Amino acid sequence: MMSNLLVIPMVLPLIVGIILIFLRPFVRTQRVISFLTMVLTFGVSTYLLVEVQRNGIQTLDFGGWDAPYGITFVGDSFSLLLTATAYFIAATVLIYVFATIGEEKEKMFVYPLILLLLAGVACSFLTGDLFNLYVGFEVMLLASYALIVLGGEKGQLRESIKYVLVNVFSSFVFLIAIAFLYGTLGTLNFAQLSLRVAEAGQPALLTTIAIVLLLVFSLKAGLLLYFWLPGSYGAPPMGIAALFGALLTKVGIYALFRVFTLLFYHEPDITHTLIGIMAILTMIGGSIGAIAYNDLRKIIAYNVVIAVGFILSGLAIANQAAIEGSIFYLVHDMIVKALLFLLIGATIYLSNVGRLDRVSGMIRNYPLLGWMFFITMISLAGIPPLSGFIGKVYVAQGAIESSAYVLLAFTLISSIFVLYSLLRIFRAVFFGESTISKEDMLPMKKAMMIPSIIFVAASFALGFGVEGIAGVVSDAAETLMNPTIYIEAVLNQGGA
Amino acid sequence: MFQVLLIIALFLFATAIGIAAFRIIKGPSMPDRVVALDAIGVNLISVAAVVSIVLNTRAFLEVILIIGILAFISTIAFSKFIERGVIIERKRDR
Amino acid sequence: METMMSILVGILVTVATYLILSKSLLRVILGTAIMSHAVHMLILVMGGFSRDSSAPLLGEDAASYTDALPQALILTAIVISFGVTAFFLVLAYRTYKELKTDDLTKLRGHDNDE
Amino acid sequence: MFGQLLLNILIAFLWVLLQDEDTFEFSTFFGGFLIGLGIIYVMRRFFFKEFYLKRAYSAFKLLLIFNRELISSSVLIIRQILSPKLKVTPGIFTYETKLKGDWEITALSLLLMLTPGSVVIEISPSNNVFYIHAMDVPESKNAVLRALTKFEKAIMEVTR
Amino acid sequence: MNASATGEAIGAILILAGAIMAVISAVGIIRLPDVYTRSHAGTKSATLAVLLTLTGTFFYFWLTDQYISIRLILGIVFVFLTAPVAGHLIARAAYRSKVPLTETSVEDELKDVLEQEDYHDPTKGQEEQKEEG
Amino acid sequence: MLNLAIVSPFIIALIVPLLYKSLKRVHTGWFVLIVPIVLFLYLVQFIPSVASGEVYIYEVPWIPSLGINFTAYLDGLSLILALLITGVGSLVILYSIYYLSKERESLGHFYVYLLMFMGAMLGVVFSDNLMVLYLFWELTSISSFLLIAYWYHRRQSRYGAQKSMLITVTGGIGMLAGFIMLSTMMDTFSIREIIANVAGYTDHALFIPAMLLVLLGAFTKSAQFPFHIWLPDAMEAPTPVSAYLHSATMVKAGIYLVARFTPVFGGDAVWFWVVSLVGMITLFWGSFNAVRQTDLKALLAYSTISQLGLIMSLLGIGSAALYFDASNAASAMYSIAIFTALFHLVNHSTFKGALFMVVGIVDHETGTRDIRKLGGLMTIMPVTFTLAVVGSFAMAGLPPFNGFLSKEMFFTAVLDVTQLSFFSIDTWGMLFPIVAWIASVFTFVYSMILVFKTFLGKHQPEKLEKTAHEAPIGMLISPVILASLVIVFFFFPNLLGEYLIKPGYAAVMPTFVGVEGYDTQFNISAWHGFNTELLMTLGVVGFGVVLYQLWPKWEGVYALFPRKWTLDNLYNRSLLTLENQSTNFTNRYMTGNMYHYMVYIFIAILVIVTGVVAYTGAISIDSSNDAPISIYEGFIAAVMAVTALSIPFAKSRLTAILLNGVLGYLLALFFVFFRAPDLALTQLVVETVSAALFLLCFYFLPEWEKEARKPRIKVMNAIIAVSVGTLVTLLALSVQNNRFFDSISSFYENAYELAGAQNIVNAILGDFRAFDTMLEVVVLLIAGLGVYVLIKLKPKKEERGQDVEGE
Amino acid sequence: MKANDVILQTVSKVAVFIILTYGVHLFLAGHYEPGGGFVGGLVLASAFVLLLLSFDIDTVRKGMPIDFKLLAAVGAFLSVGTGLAALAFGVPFLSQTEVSATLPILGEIPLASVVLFEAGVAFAVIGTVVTIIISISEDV
Ligand code: NA
Ligand code: NA
Repeated sequence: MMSNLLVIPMVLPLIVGIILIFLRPFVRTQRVISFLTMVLTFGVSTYLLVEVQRNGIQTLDFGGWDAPYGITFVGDSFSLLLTATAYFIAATVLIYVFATIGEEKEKMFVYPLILLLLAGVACSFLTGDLFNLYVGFEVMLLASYALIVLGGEKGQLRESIKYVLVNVFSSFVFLIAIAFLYGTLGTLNFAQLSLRVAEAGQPALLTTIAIVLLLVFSLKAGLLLYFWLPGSYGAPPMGIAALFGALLTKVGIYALFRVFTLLFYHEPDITHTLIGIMAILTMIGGSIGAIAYNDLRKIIAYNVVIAVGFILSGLAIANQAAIEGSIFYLVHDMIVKALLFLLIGATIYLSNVGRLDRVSGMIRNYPLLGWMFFITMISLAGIPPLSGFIGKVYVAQGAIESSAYVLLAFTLISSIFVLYSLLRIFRAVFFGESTISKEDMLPMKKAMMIPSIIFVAASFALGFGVEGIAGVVSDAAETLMNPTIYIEAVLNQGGA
Repeated sequence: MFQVLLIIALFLFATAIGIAAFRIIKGPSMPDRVVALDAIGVNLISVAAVVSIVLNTRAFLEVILIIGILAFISTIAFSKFIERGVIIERKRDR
Repeated sequence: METMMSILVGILVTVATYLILSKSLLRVILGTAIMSHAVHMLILVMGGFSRDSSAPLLGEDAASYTDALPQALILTAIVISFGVTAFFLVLAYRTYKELKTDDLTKLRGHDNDE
Repeated sequence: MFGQLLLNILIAFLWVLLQDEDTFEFSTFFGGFLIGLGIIYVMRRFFFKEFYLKRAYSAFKLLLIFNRELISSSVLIIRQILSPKLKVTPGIFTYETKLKGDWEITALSLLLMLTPGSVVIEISPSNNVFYIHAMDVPESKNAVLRALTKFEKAIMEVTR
Repeated sequence: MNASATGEAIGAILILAGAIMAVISAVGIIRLPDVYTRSHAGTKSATLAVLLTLTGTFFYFWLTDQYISIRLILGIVFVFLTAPVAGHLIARAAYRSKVPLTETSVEDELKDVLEQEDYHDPTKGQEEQKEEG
Repeated sequence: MLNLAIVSPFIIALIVPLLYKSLKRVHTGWFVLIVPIVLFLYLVQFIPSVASGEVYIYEVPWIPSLGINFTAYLDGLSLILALLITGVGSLVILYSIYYLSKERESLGHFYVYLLMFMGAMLGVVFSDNLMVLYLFWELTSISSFLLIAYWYHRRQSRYGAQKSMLITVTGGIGMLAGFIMLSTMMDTFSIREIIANVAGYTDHALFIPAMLLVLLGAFTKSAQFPFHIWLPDAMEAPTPVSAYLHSATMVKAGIYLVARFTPVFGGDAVWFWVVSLVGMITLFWGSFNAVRQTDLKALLAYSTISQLGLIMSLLGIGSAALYFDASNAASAMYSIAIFTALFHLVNHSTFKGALFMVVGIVDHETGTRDIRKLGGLMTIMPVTFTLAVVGSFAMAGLPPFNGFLSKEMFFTAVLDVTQLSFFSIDTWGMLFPIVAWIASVFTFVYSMILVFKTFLGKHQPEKLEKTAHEAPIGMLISPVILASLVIVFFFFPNLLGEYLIKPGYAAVMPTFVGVEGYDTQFNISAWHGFNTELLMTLGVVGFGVVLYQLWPKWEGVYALFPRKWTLDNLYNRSLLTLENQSTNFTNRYMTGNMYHYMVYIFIAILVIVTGVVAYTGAISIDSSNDAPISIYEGFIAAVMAVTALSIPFAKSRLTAILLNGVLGYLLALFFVFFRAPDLALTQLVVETVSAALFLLCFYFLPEWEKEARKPRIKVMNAIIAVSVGTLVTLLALSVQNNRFFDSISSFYENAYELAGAQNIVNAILGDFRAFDTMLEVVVLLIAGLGVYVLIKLKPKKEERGQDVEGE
Repeated sequence: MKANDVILQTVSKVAVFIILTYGVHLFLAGHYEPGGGFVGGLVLASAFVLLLLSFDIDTVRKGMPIDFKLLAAVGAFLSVGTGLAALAFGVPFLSQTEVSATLPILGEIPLASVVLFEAGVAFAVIGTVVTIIISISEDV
């Protein structure tokens, strides 16, 4: 199925982002347009996702040049599910941004940059071409560079430097890997790469190149090489950080899933074992980090790290159940991480303190905020009926099926650390003697809470309504587990 | 014969570039380096012309003017950098 | 030729890596610039080298053309590297103006405050 | 405004030449003219002075003079560089010109600088005093001054 | 001798001449004692060299391929126009950044003028300039 | 419908805050009270049919495609617990109406939590689906957390809440893992189906791990040693909560779970030993520690721990019966322990519920629960005293209270154990009666302490915050009802046994149902003649009285356990150590220093890639097919190498930029050699513009200094750098030797026919892969915007108004 | 003494013409010869840079009141827009057309959408490069 609709999730925010540059002085117009764009794009992505369920994988050859010669967009359940989730999050987070970012930054292209960031994210999800993936990454990264320093505070500059350097470096390594792959396989199209890797039998050299790619995406995803992450996610304004927390590492995770299910699945003893080891170390590092600090931003940043390890455990196990679990968890984590960032953002804004040892009893002043944080905590710990549960169950089941008991243990233990790290916040910040008197209380902006409410609702909906996306997720996992489905859809279209 | 002469010429240009590169490394003053850089740029123009003949293509003739333009701009930039620190002024005070 | 080029790429990568490991932001950025040279060269080398092929310009009626795809990729990569380098440079500049240092070891942040 | 038109036509011709077409196509010329129009439009505020072309002959003469000076001074320089024992006595001296206006001053400077052995280091803000660095003052100062006056005269023939 | 051979001959001669000039000026860059004298060699002898080469190339393409390359002509013009300016700017930059003249220099009429006035201070510039003019 | 019964408390919970806000004058508890009463009455009607062996199943689809459905399952076992939950729930809510002031307490929250708990607990006991069971299981932990932290401004409340949450949720997660193992083994989430199919899986490798993990959940929830430490701290909750959650219901969830899974795991030696031993240890440890408590609630907490251990051990002992063939009628006698367990479960809920309420009344009326301050309340609070006597004596196992009956049966069970001759019981079996007896002695002692130290002795009004007087009648209703039950059950135990306990037993030991004569022994009676059990009881009383009298003499025994080594301390210290060590550890590597991060990244790359290369032997080099190197190419390459290598040694920043520029220009030259004119052009221009940018920015940056680093670090950096470079070279060479496929790019040579372009590169950029180019433009645009924003948008404090609005 | 930039400025004015013309040529020639939007754009940008170097920002602004940020956006808009135009014709995104229209006076000119696409590239390059350079330079 060829449909130009497939490019909309990427090109609509792109063109609107560009147009908004011209509308710089009109802040309100920018808000309305950017929000509508996100909503519309979410709608289109969702429609495409439904379409995939009905008619199979959607592809679009740009310029009409057949794969592998041109660049092809491939929308399967996995990529479109993530795309739709990303836009859902973006639309919602935008409301928070409206309320908090301040007009000064609004006039400094924050909306165009966010839209372009999303375009890059969508491109990374949808592209079926390795080099185009690099380009999509770069669009996303540059937008993120610009957003992370937005405001130019000292701390932001300091952390941005690290963020930019690591990403610049990893992009170089990505290019090196692309060069090697092109040298050995002579093509860039995922489907054809998959065919050729299979035909060559993934010899040692290709496995080595695969490992290079693994490292590249690990840098982006924060798998083991997450050193850059905690500082960076603490730097930008919270609304932006929420987008980062929800989206950026996920793109790296997506790439890992794509590459290690579609291309390099012939030597799992090497590649997937390595992913497993890295996932475990990531969970350990993240768990330890999450309870190491009193700084709220850091705690949640390390929580991002834990989730990365968790999700990648599913890839390391690589059976249907585990992959399904990872996908469930991925969607959940995107939403609830955004929620967590927003709540912490509101907390920091309202308490004017970013540390859990300097404020307490906030639930008395802001009960809604407090309870939503509580629910978030429960959700992230993977407790039913909230959204984190089903993914956890499936990853665990996959681990058991593959006798990956070490991974099983670490995934489960990590969720205890998640719980504890957030419980520390809840206990110290929301419970306890109220440190903010009624008079000194900053009024809660409604718009600050609306997105969180939406996310909480989403977490419930996703938990209760698992059945609603179960089909999509299992289709996504099935496509990942069976590369031929993807290859057929990309290379054999149009009756060829 | 003709090819040989061209290769010799190329070699001579390369030598000139090498010598100029030596001056860049040695200095001692910054303007010295810029002078040498400018000389390299100018010699590169020659190289591009000769290479076009050697490779028997017009494709690289485009390079000539480009190098000319770039050498000029960069020399100005370096000079201003050395002279005033600022290479592009907001408003020239005169 | 291919071997020589690969070694050259390795040398550039070595220098770039060494610079990236510096304390001074200036050196680090320069390191990334050199790294971009190395990477672009590597892509070119991976495209293969042939003395008999001509530049990928169809007007020149040659028997064979060099692989144009890596060239296109490099062009894109060059442009992107340019954008990134520009941004990185300005970031370094702003950082220095704001924090009065370009020493990465002094740009630690408050990781150790607890 | 005449100068601009001239320039425009010049650009159009340049354009035709750049296209490397076998025959002169009016359409190409017209395209070039349009492009020139665009460029000149963009640049329009940089036209402070008008541009004259009617003294082509004087210009040609100027070119000849220049070529002669160029060769003679080149020989001088090469001799100096290649002489086994380097013996240079450079220095900076001034020259006050009668020329006026940016174009005249520029033209003179360019010609002077193109002849080896002399570089204009500074021009006074009043646009009339040249500070010239010469390679070998005792030997070439007079040659430079002579060339200067020649150039000056030839330029004035072209511009006035 | 056909046109092609003529083209090759003229081209070769001019190009070789240019190449030799290039080496000579490079030698000048090494041998000459200070930046000012080096800039004579660097910017002008080299300019001459490139003009020779380009002209040679121009003739080669003209006579062997019947190809009149406007790019080459433009290139020649451009180099002609800009090389001296470059030399001027470098020398001025050197002088203003206080790179000393070689000891064998015999006179410096610029020194006093520059030293009288503090050209580094933009606030003072205006008035003093008026006085001078 | 049962599912609705589970959900109804949640639904009501949603409107409680509204009721609380809108009807301030009526105590919210009155509305809430309706829920458990209605549910209780609804459940009571099931008693006859369930007693006759009926079970009820209601299924509401939730995630049918994953086999997770909201299946409510009512049998004898769940009915016992459900009646406790709703029955005790009703009484506790009634009690709370008088206990919690509607003026001072935020009742809205309180009843929401309580209802949430009630629903969750019903969910636990009714769920057939493992995942749904887990859902409700964790919900009980969460509501417990909230209830313990009800007075969250108190430090101790928060501490207790967190502790209970951490321990029970951790156990829950373990249990989840066990559940998933079970479901993975048997491909179902339904407990019924698992029970039906388990026979074929007892040898499965996951059987024992699953069992242990399920037990982990049960033990943490039921406060079994060594996880019991949360329960005493949970006493920070308001007393109605303690009575309800932490004695009558929630802690019984673990018991329920063990009972529920007895048909699955029972009959296995591991199950027998783990459950019964943990139960016995808990029984002893709880009773032993209860004695020395000075806080009445803490005493009750340890007592609860101890009693839970008792029930747990009974379940373990009873499970041994499953070792036998079901048709073996004799084996049924060992399963009496199961029956006893369920019986005591009910009994414990009655007397412990009453005791908690008594303690609550004492606390409420005197302002303290400290035994050392209390005394002589008998005359002031006669009703309460009576209730205390009933509860304590039942707890101590004295007639005529129900505790006596179940305690006697317990002794029977432990004595029976000694006769078994499998699972190595013959060697260790004697431990059971001994430990049971010792624990009973302590139980007797603390029961006496509870009554006598509080109500007898000297009244010390000066130590009390309030003037003590009898509790209001409303507060007394609930404990009175419970105390009455304590007595009623003593006199009519078979009413309970026949209609509730036996159906419960049937649910736990389904294989024994219908076996001839299995139910004859379940006739509970107070008098069996002078048997061993009675002698043991007499011994308990005798020794108990002595110990009680001599308490000050042997108090020092507790000092033998150093404070530092208590489990509580272990918990506290390990959390503290965990946090501190985490901070230390994380700080040690997350230095914030970019250099370190880059070193980690490089080393990770080197180690991992080299490791894989070494493992797979990926490097294979063959340069024989190389194109020859021409002189100028070699020359340029050499110049390039030298230039590159001299950059780190450059003395000034300008030199470095220049050298980098030279490198770029030489690269352009290579592009020429490689027949890439477009690249050469682009490279030239980009290099120059980049150099200009470097210059623009570098002017403001500090002068390039010599890297002031220790030589050691420099050498290390150099080693890393050389290794990375070498790795890239080796891989590049290997790739050149292993071109598995031809490039697809010959397709593009048809650029003229396909795209009307003669410049193939440009055709690729502008047409075949125009999408890349389009995005590349976007990248540039973002870079431009980014730079603009970076420069124009500055932190406010500096007030650079004019800069913000640039053009 | 103030530096007198008369030579630089006068020569630059002429040079800028050559560069601009050459830049446009490079950009249009890309279809057949080396060149294209990016290089063309960079060369055009370098003309502006030359002006900035020779004069100063204020003078250049007065001479050319262009907001280069917006120029970059226009460029990106053109590039993406030509891609989107394909949607209107029901062909895949970014399908380039190759109509060469024969118009009166102008004769046959390539109306290939590629040209528009490349123009977008060029504008974006000019806009970005000049924005960056001006932004930095102004921040002194
Ligand atoms: Na994330
Ligand atoms: Na391009």
